Amino acid sequence: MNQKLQITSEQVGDSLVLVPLDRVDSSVARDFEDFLDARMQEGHTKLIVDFSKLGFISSAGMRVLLINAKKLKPSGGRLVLCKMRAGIREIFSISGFDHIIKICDSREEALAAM
Amino acid sequence: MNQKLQITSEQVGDSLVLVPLDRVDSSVARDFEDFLDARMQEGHTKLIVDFSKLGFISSAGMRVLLINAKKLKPSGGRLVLCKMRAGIREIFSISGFDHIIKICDSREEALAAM
Amino acid sequence: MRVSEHFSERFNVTLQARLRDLRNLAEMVEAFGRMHDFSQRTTFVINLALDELITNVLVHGQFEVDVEPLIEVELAVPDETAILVIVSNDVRFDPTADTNPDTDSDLLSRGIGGLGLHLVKSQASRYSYEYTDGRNRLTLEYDKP
Amino acid sequence: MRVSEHFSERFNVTLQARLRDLRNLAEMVEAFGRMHDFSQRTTFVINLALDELITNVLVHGQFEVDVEPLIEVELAVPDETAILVIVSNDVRFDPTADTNPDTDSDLLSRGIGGLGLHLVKSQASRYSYEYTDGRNRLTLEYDKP
Ligand SMILES: Nc1ncnc2c1ncn2[C@@H]1O[C@H](COP(=O)(O)OP(=O)(O)O)[C@@H](O)[C@H]1O
Ligand SMILES: Nc1ncnc2c1ncn2[C@@H]1O[C@H](COP(=O)(O)OP(=O)(O)O)[C@@H](O)[C@H]1O
Repeated sequence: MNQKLQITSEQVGDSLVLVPLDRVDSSVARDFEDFLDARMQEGHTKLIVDFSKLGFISSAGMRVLLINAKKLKPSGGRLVLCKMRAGIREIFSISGFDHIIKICDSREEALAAM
Repeated sequence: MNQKLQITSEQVGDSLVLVPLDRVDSSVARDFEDFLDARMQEGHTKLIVDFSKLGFISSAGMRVLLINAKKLKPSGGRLVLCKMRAGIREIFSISGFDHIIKICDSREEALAAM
Repeated sequence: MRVSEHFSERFNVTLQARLRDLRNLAEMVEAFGRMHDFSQRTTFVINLALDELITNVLVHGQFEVDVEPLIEVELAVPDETAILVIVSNDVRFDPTADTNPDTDSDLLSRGIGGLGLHLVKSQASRYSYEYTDGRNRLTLEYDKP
Repeated sequence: MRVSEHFSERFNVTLQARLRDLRNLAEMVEAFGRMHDFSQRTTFVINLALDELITNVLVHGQFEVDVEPLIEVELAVPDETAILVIVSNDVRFDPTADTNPDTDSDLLSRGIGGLGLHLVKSQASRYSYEYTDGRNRLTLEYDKP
């Protein structure tokens, strides 16, 4: 319905947990990138993206995650993903992204991996 | 999504206010009829149907309302409708149903009309 | 070099006639309506037409032996008009013929037949019917959707 | 007397290529998937294919002069297989040719092109491409949807 990107965020310890809702398709990938940039501008370097409310992501959204994982690395920051449903987990694995970005089953695991 | 009829109900004074959700299309008209029958079996004779959560109704659903308005009349009971959106209000008016069943703008008006 | 191509945006569904599909069909119409900024009213009256017509094919439609019941729905927006075409392969029935609905009699004497088609026709800007190739084909148009 | 008619249930959308329609198109696919009891995974990979292919036409597609960009999507379920056909009128491009995605290099050296088509092809049971009548036509099949 809504054509806009919707994300809720929550500070947990020194990590910021982002929960994108519904879809990160190629029509909102740019907004997703801007959103992550703004969080990094604010000084956040430990980001968790919780996929539990996400039904859809395509390569444009995956690319944004990859770019931001790269951006965070030099500064000692980290981007960790968690709670993906099976179909989404599968495309992260087929793309080889799971060798590059840490993907955890639960949010607790993601926080512990920080 | 859900193919089932969903209705919430609420007792206000001696009236029972029914709030059907989303759709009363011809695939659930029969369930709607059974639902109203069950309420009448329980002894309810003052029924208000609040349309505020209803996006769709077709002639099959309208017919159920008409039948139940008829059933209630001999026993001094009443069926009053309220809070219809414009498109639905229009088909009740084109069908002439608004000469037969009382249709109010607000729930307060419907309660007062009982 | 190609000549200019013109097409109108549309969507098209072929279904067996099943009451339980009405809701999913309505959701397709709603999504299409959002693509084309249909008013809430237009989306409603299109879904009303689909409910009434498909229900009629199921309830009243007669089928020749060996014919699998078929419903085809096409919704196009060639211009400032939404055009809904409903095709069914039941035996010839012209829904644009007068069904003479009883909209004035009082509560207790009132008949309840003939209402659906009356509503559908009253909400369309124009409508037409044809029977071709063994198929009923009802076209309903809605201006400024 | 009519001979037996056979048809497969399907839906079909013709659109201008617009990114903002992806969500509404996805909702149509979801509704169609519910009609036919598609698994969550099938609905997801079909919508993935639509996102990737339509985005590619918009981002990479080249068009002859005077050609209005067109996307046609057809989804049919003739049997135990969902068949998705995506038609576009940009100049010939065969997405089934190897795009050699870089799925093994490490984080910092990694390229990011070629991923979309790789994902789409990896999730289909079968796929084929043809160019006919000035249109690209990609067919993706998904068994046991
Ligand atoms: N597809 C059909 N085939 C044969 N008869 C039909 C068909 N659709 C409608 N009819 C006839 O037209 C009448 C009016 O239909 P309608 O306005 O939908 O009201 P209802 O279905 O409530 O009777 C029906 O009662 C039926 O006799
Ligand atoms: N419709 C198209 N027309 C021309 N080239 C295309 C088209 N679709 C894809 N391509 C080419 O194929 C490449 C791979 O596409 P894809 O796997 O979707 O990755 P990406 O779009 O991220 O580069 C694109 O970079 C582009 O060069």
